[in-house]
Amino acid sequence: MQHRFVGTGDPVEVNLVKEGGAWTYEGQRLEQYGERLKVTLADGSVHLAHAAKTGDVWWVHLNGHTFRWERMEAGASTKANDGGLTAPMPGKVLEVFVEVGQTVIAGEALMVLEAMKMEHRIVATSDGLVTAVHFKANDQVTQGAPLLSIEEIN
Amino acid sequence: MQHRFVGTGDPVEVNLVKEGGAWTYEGQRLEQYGERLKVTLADGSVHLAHAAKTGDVWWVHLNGHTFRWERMEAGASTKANDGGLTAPMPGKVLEVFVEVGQTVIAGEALMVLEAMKMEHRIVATSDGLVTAVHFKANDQVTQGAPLLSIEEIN
Amino acid sequence: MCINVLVANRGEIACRVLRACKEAGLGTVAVCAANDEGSLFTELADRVVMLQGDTIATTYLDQTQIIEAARSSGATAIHPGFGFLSERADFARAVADAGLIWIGPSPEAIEKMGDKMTARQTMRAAGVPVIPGEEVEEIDETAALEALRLAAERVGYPLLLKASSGGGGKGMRAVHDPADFEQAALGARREAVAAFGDGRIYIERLLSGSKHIEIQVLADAHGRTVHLGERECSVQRRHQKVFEEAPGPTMTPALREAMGSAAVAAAKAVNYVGAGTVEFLLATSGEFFFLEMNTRIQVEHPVTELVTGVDIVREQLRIAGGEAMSCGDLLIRGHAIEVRLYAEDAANGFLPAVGPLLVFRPPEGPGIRLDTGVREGDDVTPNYDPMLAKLIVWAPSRHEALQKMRRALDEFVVLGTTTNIRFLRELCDVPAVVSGTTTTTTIDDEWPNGWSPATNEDLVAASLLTASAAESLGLHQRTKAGASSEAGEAPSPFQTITRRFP
Amino acid sequence: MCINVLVANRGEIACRVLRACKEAGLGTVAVCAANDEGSLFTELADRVVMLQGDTIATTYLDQTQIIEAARSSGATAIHPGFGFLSERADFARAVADAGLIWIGPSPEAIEKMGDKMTARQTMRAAGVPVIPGEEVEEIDETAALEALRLAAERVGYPLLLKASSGGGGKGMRAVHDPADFEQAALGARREAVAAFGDGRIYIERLLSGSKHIEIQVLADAHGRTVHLGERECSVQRRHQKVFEEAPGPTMTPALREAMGSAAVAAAKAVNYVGAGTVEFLLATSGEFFFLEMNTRIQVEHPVTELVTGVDIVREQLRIAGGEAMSCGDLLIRGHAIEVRLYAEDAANGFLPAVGPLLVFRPPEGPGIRLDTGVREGDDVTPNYDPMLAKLIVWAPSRHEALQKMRRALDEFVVLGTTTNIRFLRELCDVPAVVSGTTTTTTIDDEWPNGWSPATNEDLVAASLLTASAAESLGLHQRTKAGASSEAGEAPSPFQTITRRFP
Repeated sequence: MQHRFVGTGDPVEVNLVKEGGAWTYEGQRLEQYGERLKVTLADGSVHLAHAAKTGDVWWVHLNGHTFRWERMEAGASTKANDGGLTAPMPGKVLEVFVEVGQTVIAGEALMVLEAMKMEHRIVATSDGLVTAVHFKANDQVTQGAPLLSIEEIN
Repeated sequence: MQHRFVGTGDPVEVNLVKEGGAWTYEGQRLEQYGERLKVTLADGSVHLAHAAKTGDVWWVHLNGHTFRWERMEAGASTKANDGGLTAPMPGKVLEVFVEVGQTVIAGEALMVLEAMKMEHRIVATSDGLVTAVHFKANDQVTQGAPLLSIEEIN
Repeated sequence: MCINVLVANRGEIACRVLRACKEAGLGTVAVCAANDEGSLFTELADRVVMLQGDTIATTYLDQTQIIEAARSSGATAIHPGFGFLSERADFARAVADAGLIWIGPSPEAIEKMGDKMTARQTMRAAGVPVIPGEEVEEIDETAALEALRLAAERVGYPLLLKASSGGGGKGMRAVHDPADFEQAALGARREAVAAFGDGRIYIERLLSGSKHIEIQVLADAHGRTVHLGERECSVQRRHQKVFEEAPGPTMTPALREAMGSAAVAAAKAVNYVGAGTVEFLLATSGEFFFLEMNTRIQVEHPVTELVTGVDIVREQLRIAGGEAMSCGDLLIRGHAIEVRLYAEDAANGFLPAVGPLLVFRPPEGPGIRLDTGVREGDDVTPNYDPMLAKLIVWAPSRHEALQKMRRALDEFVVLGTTTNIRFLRELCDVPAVVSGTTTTTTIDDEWPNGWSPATNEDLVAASLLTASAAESLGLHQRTKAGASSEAGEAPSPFQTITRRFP
Repeated sequence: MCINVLVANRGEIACRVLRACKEAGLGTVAVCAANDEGSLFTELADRVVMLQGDTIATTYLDQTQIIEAARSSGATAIHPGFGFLSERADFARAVADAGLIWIGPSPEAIEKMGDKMTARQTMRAAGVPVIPGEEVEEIDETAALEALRLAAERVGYPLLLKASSGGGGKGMRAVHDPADFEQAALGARREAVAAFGDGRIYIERLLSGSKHIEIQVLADAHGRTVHLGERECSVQRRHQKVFEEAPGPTMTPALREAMGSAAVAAAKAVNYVGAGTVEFLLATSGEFFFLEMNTRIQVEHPVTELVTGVDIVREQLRIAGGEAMSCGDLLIRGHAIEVRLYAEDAANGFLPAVGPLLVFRPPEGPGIRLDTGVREGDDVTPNYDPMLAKLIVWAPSRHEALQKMRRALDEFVVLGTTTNIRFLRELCDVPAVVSGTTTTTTIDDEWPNGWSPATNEDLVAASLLTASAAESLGLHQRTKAGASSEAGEAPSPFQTITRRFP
């Protein structure tokens, strides 16, 4: 069975192999007993896994680590975020420091959002050229909304 | 709406009255909010109720007390246990002290069961005549199995 | 110390030990019978070895299989918990012979204390007072009965019959009237043979109105033996403790010192190493008498941990690893109470109950500790002891600890299986409990005709209202999700057929 | 004392106070905004009064409505918890004027300590050392900026800008370079105006390498003022504490005595009654300086409770009822650590996160305390502070407490919302944390470019395997049952539109 997930990086294709009562993938092994999931890592250690799904996202807890994997339906875009900066939280735009056409350097503050009692600075992740600014001060933004576009400069 | 339940005593008929968003019964009041149940007692005190069902039995927790109510479908017998003594637990019969035709007095030991590492004595609940003995030593009994019948003597 | 610990137990004590090992950085192995698969304790171990067998005798009591499990899994030490093999000297010896570390006292110490008749003799020799009574070594049933009958006359009524290999109320009978003697002795012998394979019985004078006071001791291999003060466990039903506390509410520093010294002397008399408990009866006269020594961790150890600040299980691991124990001078602070939550019908002679834990929601908040081996969705089966959990509270004073226990019990929600929660809650209001003047007969004195819950009509009506409304609202769909797939089915009685319970 | 207590708060501190009241036998009233309906704290109160209003200002900050709620529900006392109205002198005064008991210090004491600039002056007068710096009383923005700039030059860089009405990191900015001064000052003022309606800012020299040490004090109306030793809360991110412990790992008895005496002097200087905390900066020089006094119960009070055995909230109730406090001489035993679990993305600048708590399974076992206001199935919304829970452990030694915390964090399962659990877990392995040499810049020193989780390829692959297998097995059906009906929907941003966050 095949699934495609995306976490913080590029999408990953997972080809599940079923061996007897167990599933395997890249040397890791999973068995279901009762309603629980038991994972045997390549190093031989055994761990209980917790998994829960909300929307398209699977949350997995394994050996003290928590993972968030968004499941991609076949055919969905595999293109990574190309320089667009998105709102990490729903909130309000307090200030915009840049405008279209301006060049910015990595680490430069682009915008300030207010959410959950705190101010959050949106910062350029690389040197680049501002190609779009989608909000102005006092605008409300939803989580994940594209805020600005930056074209990378090498 | 009408429901019939039986606990440890005689069956009870409950006639639910719906008033606005609340249900009432004998001066008690229940409201649902979200997935929770809030009960206002006749004395005005408010409590969160927990309820869960397994088989025909509703379990209810209210203000530190737990109740077990078996729901009776309409038409089921309302006759209380008429002298039959049933196994309180699955287990094994160790000894039988009485036989059919024998008279017994309230409190007299009739049978010894073994279950969960302990011996349990089955005792006559009233003076009476033994009319049936359904098991002998070393028999296995299931929970609720009728063990003996006693005809009450007044 | 770098050992891998196999825990030869199940349920809450296995959880307790496995967590302590994990915190200490030690590798862990659980052993597990087929009907325990998926239990909480198996999830806390690094590795799980399944035990082959259908009975307790062929699983948790199978010495060969458990030692082999240790060998195959790379374990280098065995912690026996309580019950099962914890007080089996032959097992302790077999563990050592297999080159493994036994987390407990020497086989010799277990033997001397495990046979209650030998223990009484050892204690007499060490100058520790024992309860007036007689031991009967006779094996043959007819001869034993006759010897017991004669001894009973010398000891006098009321008296207690106790199995020499006994514990936990098994093989024990109180006899108030000589006419009941024979039936009681036969029952005690039968239970003792079934449970321990040893029908030997001894007789103690029944000292009514006494308190059960026990002293926790710790001894390391470097020659240090200390006591951690007392626990009072007078409140018992069916000779099993249900309410335990530390410190004892009527204890004085002088009496603690005297009982503590006697306990340390008892431990030293058998060259004790590890954690153990010396149980005493404190008579109304103020005298105290040795009852027995439990050569293992005890169910009620948490109350001592909470008032002394000593992690007893962690000290067991240290001591077994050859280290000196880490605890300093005895320092008792505040008050701790433990109650034992059983799946049982307290209103019906405390009969064990079974069923699914549809809802299992323990109380929360500061000063509350819960030691359990179950969680919501598990099933209570007749396979093992029906203890669900130990609820332990600590507060600066006894008064506040009782208040906290009341609040905690009121908030504890268990649905799907009958429990003794309400009984425990009412126990907290019994005058003798409130005043701390509890004795071993407190429960019988308070409820001579058995306990039944005090309730009121409004609450009963409201519970019917709740059940009716929940039915009308279709709420069983929701709550069912929390239960396991077997929920609602009665357990098969055939599961118990081949078992002899230890 | 027979009072009915209204708790003018929400979330975990409301739960903490309501349980303490219930244990003390006091009646309780909760107040609740519409978006908190069904929250855990509302279930712990005898009565719940719904607050009318769409914003925090018109609900938990609405003094008139809360006092009216007390009156209508028969409450006779108000406990403010922390945050919200807890340090509002005008509210304390209004409560007293309404004939209700205020569970906290006098309005005068709150005023003198609440305005940080006044507090600095009061402390100077009482002989308690304060951090070198300057207060600027100017209100007008332009004039204030100029005055601040001049003061900054006198104080010297690096420096801290702090809101005089501030707390919890709000309205605070560290400035290392004069070039950044103006933007920082404007930001601090803006945040301070938004949060407190008061833009006044003062300047403190930034003493890098310092420890944040605070002393818990208790004072009753019978003239007794004591301290309960220190907490070290140096480990902070965004100027908010995330890791707190007692006792301080580098504390000496002499320094404790000196700081404790200074804290008691500070409390006495404002005729303090109730529970409060005097915060100090302990510089690398060994000197300590007054930072501020929190005139309320603090988030991190549990670590002090665990090592001293004093129930601080219970003492607050006693003191407010006019009784003498019950705690005896200071006796510190063992070590306690608290970590704050936030719904936040520690790998992304600690940005707050939202989402459903599909799974919320706290760790269990002895020595673990969890103070929380949420449970599985709840939603984390952007309406309030994103702190989910406080996980607190106690053990006989600091080393063992850290071991226990590691185990506890490894066992803590939260799915559905991003949390800082893994960050906290890695924090337990940071050399400065292990050695106890933490300072207020430990997190920045350890992760100068921000934190991201250390993991390995096998674990990542195994998590993908788990997600894939769970998808193939259709397990989302099962786990979904634990979540509330709103699970999976993003919260509406419009919920926040009309809010000003305090």
